[in-house]
Amino acid sequence: MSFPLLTATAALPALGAVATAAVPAEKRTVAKWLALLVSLGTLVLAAIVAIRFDPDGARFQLTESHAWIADFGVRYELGVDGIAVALVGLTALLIPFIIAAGWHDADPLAEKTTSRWRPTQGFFALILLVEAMVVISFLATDVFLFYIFFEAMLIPMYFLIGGFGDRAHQHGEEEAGRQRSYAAVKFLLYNLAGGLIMLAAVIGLYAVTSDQLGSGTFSLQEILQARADRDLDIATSTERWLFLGFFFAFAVKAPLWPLHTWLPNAMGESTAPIAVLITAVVDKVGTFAMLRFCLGLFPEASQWATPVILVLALISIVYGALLAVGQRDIKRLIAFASISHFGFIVMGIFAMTSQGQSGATLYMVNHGISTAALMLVIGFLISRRGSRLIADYGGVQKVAPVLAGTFLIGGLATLSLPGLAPFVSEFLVLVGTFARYPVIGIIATVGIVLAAVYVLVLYQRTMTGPVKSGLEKLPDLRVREVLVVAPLIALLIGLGVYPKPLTDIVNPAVGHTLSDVGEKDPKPEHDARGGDK
Amino acid sequence: MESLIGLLVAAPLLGAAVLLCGGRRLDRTGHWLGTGLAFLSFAFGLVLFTDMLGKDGEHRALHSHLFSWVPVGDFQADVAFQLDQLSMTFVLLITGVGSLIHLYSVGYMEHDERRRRFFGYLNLFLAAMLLLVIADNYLLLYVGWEGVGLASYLLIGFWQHKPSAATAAKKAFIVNRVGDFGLSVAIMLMFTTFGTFAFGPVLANATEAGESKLTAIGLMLLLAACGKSAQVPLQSWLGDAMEGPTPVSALIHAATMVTAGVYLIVRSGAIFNGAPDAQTAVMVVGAVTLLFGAIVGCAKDDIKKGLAGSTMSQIGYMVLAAGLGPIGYVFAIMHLVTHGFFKAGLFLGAGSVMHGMNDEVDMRKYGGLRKYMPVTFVTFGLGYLAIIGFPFLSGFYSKDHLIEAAFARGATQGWIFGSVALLGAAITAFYMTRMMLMTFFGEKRWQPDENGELPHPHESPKTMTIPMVILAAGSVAAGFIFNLGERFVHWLEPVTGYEHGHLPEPLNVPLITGSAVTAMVLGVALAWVKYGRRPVPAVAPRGNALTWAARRDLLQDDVNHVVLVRGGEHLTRSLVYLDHKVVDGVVNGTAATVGGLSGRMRRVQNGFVRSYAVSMFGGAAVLIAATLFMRAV
Amino acid sequence: MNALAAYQTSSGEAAQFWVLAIFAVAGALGTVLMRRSVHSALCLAGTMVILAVFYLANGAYFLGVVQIVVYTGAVMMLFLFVLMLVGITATDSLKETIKGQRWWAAACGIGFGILLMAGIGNAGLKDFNGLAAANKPGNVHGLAELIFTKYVFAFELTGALLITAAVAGMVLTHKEKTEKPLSQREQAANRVKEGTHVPPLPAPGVYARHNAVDIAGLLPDGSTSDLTVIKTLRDRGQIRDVSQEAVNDLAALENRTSAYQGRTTLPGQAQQDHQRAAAEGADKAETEKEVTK
Amino acid sequence: MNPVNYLFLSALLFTIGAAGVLIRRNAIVVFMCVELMLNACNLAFVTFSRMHGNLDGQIIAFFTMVVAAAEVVVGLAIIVTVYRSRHSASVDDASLMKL
Repeated sequence: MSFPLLTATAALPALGAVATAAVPAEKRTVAKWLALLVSLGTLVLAAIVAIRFDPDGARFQLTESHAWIADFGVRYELGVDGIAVALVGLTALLIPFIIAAGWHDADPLAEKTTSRWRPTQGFFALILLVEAMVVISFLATDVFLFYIFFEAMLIPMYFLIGGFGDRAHQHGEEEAGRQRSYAAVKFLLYNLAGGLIMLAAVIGLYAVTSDQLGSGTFSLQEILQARADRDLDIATSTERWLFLGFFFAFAVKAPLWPLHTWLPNAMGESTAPIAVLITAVVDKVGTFAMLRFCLGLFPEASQWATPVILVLALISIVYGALLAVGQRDIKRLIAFASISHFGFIVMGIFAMTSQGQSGATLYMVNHGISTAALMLVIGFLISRRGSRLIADYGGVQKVAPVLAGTFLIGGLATLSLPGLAPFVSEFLVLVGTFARYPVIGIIATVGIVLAAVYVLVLYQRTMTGPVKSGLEKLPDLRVREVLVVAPLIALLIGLGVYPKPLTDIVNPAVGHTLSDVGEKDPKPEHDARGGDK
Repeated sequence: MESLIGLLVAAPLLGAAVLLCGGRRLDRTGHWLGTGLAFLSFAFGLVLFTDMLGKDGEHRALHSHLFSWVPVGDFQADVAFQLDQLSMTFVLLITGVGSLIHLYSVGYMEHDERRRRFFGYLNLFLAAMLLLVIADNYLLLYVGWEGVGLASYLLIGFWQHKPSAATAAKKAFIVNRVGDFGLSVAIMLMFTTFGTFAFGPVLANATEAGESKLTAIGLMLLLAACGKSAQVPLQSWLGDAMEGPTPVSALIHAATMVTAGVYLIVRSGAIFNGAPDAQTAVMVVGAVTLLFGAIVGCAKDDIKKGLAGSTMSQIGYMVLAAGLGPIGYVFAIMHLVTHGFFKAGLFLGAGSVMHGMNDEVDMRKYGGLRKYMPVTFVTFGLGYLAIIGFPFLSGFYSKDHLIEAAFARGATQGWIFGSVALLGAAITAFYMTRMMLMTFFGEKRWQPDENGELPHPHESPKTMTIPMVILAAGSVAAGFIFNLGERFVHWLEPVTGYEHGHLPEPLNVPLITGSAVTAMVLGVALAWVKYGRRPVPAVAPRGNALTWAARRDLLQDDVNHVVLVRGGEHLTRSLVYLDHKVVDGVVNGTAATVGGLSGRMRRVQNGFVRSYAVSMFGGAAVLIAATLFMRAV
Repeated sequence: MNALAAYQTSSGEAAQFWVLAIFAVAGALGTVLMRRSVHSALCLAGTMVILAVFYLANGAYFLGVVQIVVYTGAVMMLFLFVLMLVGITATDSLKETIKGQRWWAAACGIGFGILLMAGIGNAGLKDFNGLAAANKPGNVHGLAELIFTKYVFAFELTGALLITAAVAGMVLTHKEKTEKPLSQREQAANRVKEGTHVPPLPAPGVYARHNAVDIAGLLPDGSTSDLTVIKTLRDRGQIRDVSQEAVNDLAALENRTSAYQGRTTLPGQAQQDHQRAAAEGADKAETEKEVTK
Repeated sequence: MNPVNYLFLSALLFTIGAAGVLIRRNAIVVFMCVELMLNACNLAFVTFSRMHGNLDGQIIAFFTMVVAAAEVVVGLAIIVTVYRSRHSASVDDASLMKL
């Protein structure tokens, strides 16, 4: 038994969370540095996972398997495929930035030396806890294990959304608190509802496997094997119901239209780093799970549901973009833009082509980075002015050019400018969809025009024009803030120009997923590559 | 040699990176760095060009594969370059004119505190534009395509503190995005049809795909070209784009970027050759824009907007030629190059005039400037002669060939497009003469600026006049040189095909040339009658309905505003409302219903033990009933 | 009694049953419906005695005796004791406070009763063995044999239960004082230690302005002292504050006096003086309150 | 007479006791009604004992009595304690769990 690398990757932030929470009340700075170091350590571990992962090797690597609840066939099974490696990497990468960006977000308003209340410690501990849970959700190959952490994630997220909001709010502190708790409860209820339906499906899956295999199991690998050996043949209607149960939970998390309304509230009311945590990290579990569990466990039902899901994804794309155009609140605008982007991801997954699914996986990573860059800059902006309303800004470019520049690059990444990472993934998704569903592909392409509209309108209203009163003394980005944003921008450019390392890891995994579903890429009508390649 | 291709792009890209990230330290020297790198790139271009000349016509194309960009399954996008004669032409035009305009900007932007950033953006533009023309596949071309869009966005909105500039920049980008939509779909179509989107295999096998597929691809490419080259119906951004600094208008919105659409169509010639319907669409778009731009150009009093209308119209010529098929490709490119010279020269002249006139752009407030700015007057005048097709200047050759090619199409189409081209030539002569007369002739109509100072027109500094002189020389001589022994035609033949010599029916070339010259003379005469003989009123007269409409860009902006902007606003607003009330409302409604029901149910829980006991007792009764019932059944 | 092992009981028993059953039911109804709990208890006792007779009639001699001795004798006495404690005269108001409770209770009761009886009627209890064989060595003997053999563990457990119940009864009802009550001296010492109101409370009516109990008296400095009002009113916050009225009245009176005497004090000034005094008084009163707390 | 009539009587008494629990508010009376229900059960057990011809039913009744006695001790002690603190023996007054 070799060193349990995957367990370590998930356990380190969890232990870090405990340690951070235990730091005494007055040693806030220690807690911050501790959290940052732990997140960096996790990043190192994730990097080791990525290095030790062999793209051309077995489907699941670095596996660990132990019996857990033997009576119900629940096992503690971890393993990574290329998709999981990419997403664990994304999570481990973003958390240090989130922590650094939220450095002062949880400082107590007034110094109280005697207070036993430790918001700062709690804030960073909760972030690390979320990281641990997200990582283990990506690593789990046991459905039940996955389910537990998929749901448990809600608890720290609930506190992060409800407990730590923006300092300033246009309607005053009391109203801010009310809005915040509304957003947190809404987040919790939506995701809980999805999760409970999934629980029913998880139990149903157990019933089916125990019925057909003799002993029930939740192990993804076992189920895939049994399916390949034709030992397991779920009845069509049962499979569809189970699929819907799983998909519903993931669609809430993703979020897919019309289950999206929690996201704008949650992102709007939480601080920018937490908004990034929601949309760039936690929500990715939903789309990841669609790719791993929905397609892997229920291939036939996935095919059956594809048309409806594609239409929903398409609605998300266009609807999210249109609503983003109509927003007056910067953070809500980004939230709706994210809904549009999640539409792209879901569309790529269910296009059932290698381009679509590789694109969707890249999209998850790239959307994480680009949203983080944009949202964190917006957070810095909001923390300076104390307002989230677009109308309160104007001419920032003149007083804070670096801020405006990074904002613009983040925005351009959001609108998928070629040369930046999101373009690669978005185009792959579009091509992948178009190859099989031309009409849907074309309509989805309209999304790129709408993306330009909402990003540039936002930029124009906030950054250009005459300087709005109250902004004359707006300070430009500080060193800490530049240090947060610059690597993200470098990554955006790097992955936009040379995404090959990532695609090399992801492609074989997508190949496995596609063969699970039994789909092959459509062939071009007149293959023109013959002599050329 | 192949490695030099990459350096072509790398030099200005490095400049952009250094200038934009370098910070204030580079404020004093940055502009020279940017200019130097532009010239360096031009030097690379020249080296490659001489190397290319040393080879046989068919083997001149260079290929350079840098690395695999996005490999996913069958989707193999590479970062690879292809430098053939067509690309080479563009490289020289871009780096040559680009370098001159860099030089010009050193003087023009001297007093702008953000000059360093301006040069960064200019370098970024050069890099993107070069990438566009040397890419060897459509996806990489797309990167350059959007890259120039970005640079254009940044440069139009360079004076972002002016809301009009910011709005114009945004508008340009969004309208271009509509065009990009077309390019995206075209690439996707190519991928599904051919399994690749590299120029080589796609264009070589274009004939294998059916006509309908090719038509679809062609129309999508046309949409892309319309966006980038400001062709009807996506032309509305170009006039507003004049909010940018004048060197930007000269480089991006006259000489290079806006001609990218023409490049795209000519590059994809093989596709259009197989899709006659798409070709017709291209010609229609070109012809309509040709007239549209010319009419708008006649009505504008803003010198830059007038030139913008002219640009639109001239690119209309090129698109029209590109739509004619292999016959027209060479002439489209030739007109593109000569247009690059004279239009850039004209813009630089306009910039020089504005520089001397306290940034006044209204031609009605100019007048009699020829004495005060002799160099500008001469260079502008030469550019003017070139554009109206004055015999033996560059515009004469390129436009004349273009009109011939249009007539050579034969049949009704040939006559229609030929006549449109001739009509366009007359209108061009009219509005350019009007511009010339209003600016340099007549009496002074100068107005004090907002500080109450009358302008003191003066000649611009050397950094500005030298590029103007060089460009003027180009506008005079380029056409003649290109036409010498059909040199330009033979140069491009390997790329565009050899069919230009074989006109389908014998044409009376002298007659056409004669008509073109006559049209030009008529236009000049009419303008002289209207603006030369009588003094120009300092306030624009009302004019007739057509003038009114032309001043408003033939109402296209108004239509856009009503249909797209207003409609979009209403749509988004109602969607926001719907999202809140309906989508969210359903969920909140469910929650409210459950809450309400719970409120009712809660009353049952009244806290009295006896009340609970009743329910227990009732439950027991029900259990007995159930047991009895089950036994009975 | 040996003849009881028949399908039909003897007619004597039948007569006994029908007569006593009516009384038993009446007693039960009385238990439920009597307003006074003592009457209820007596009715219940009656019913229990009748049940004892039924036990005897059914061959459960031991239980019959136990029913009378333990239940009717001990348990019902316990009830009566508690009734004495709680108040024997207490009558229940028969007015129902919970809406619909009676109707629901009646509906459920009637439904339950009918269903239960229907169940019994349906059960087809044809097998009727009688206790002749089981009671052969004597009823007590038979019971003892079962209790000390088959049910010995249950029996031991009930023993434990009874002991526990006895202990519980004592613990619940016994209220032990664990500390010696404080003497007056100690209470005074505590007051001094805690710094609360050290001197005795002001006598009622110190400088009284009014003879109503809810109006605080005036202290020598003109402010009011809430401590002069009894604690109950203070706790309820029912102190009437008429200080300002009184002060104003006083000011007006003084003004009139001055005017009558032809003194030169300006009316406004006098009023101001008084107001200042009143304000200072109020401050002092507040500090005093805090001290009291 | 059929001894089943004892069972009917038992059911009737049980129902009356239950109804009393439901409608009376004095805790002591409620308790007495509970005792009535227990006694009704005992009657049923004794009758069953006779029907089956063995003494097990009587044993159960016996145990019921013991448990009832224990219950009475504890229950009355609780009533007394509650009465001490609230000066009321009404079950409706002990409604602190009500919202």
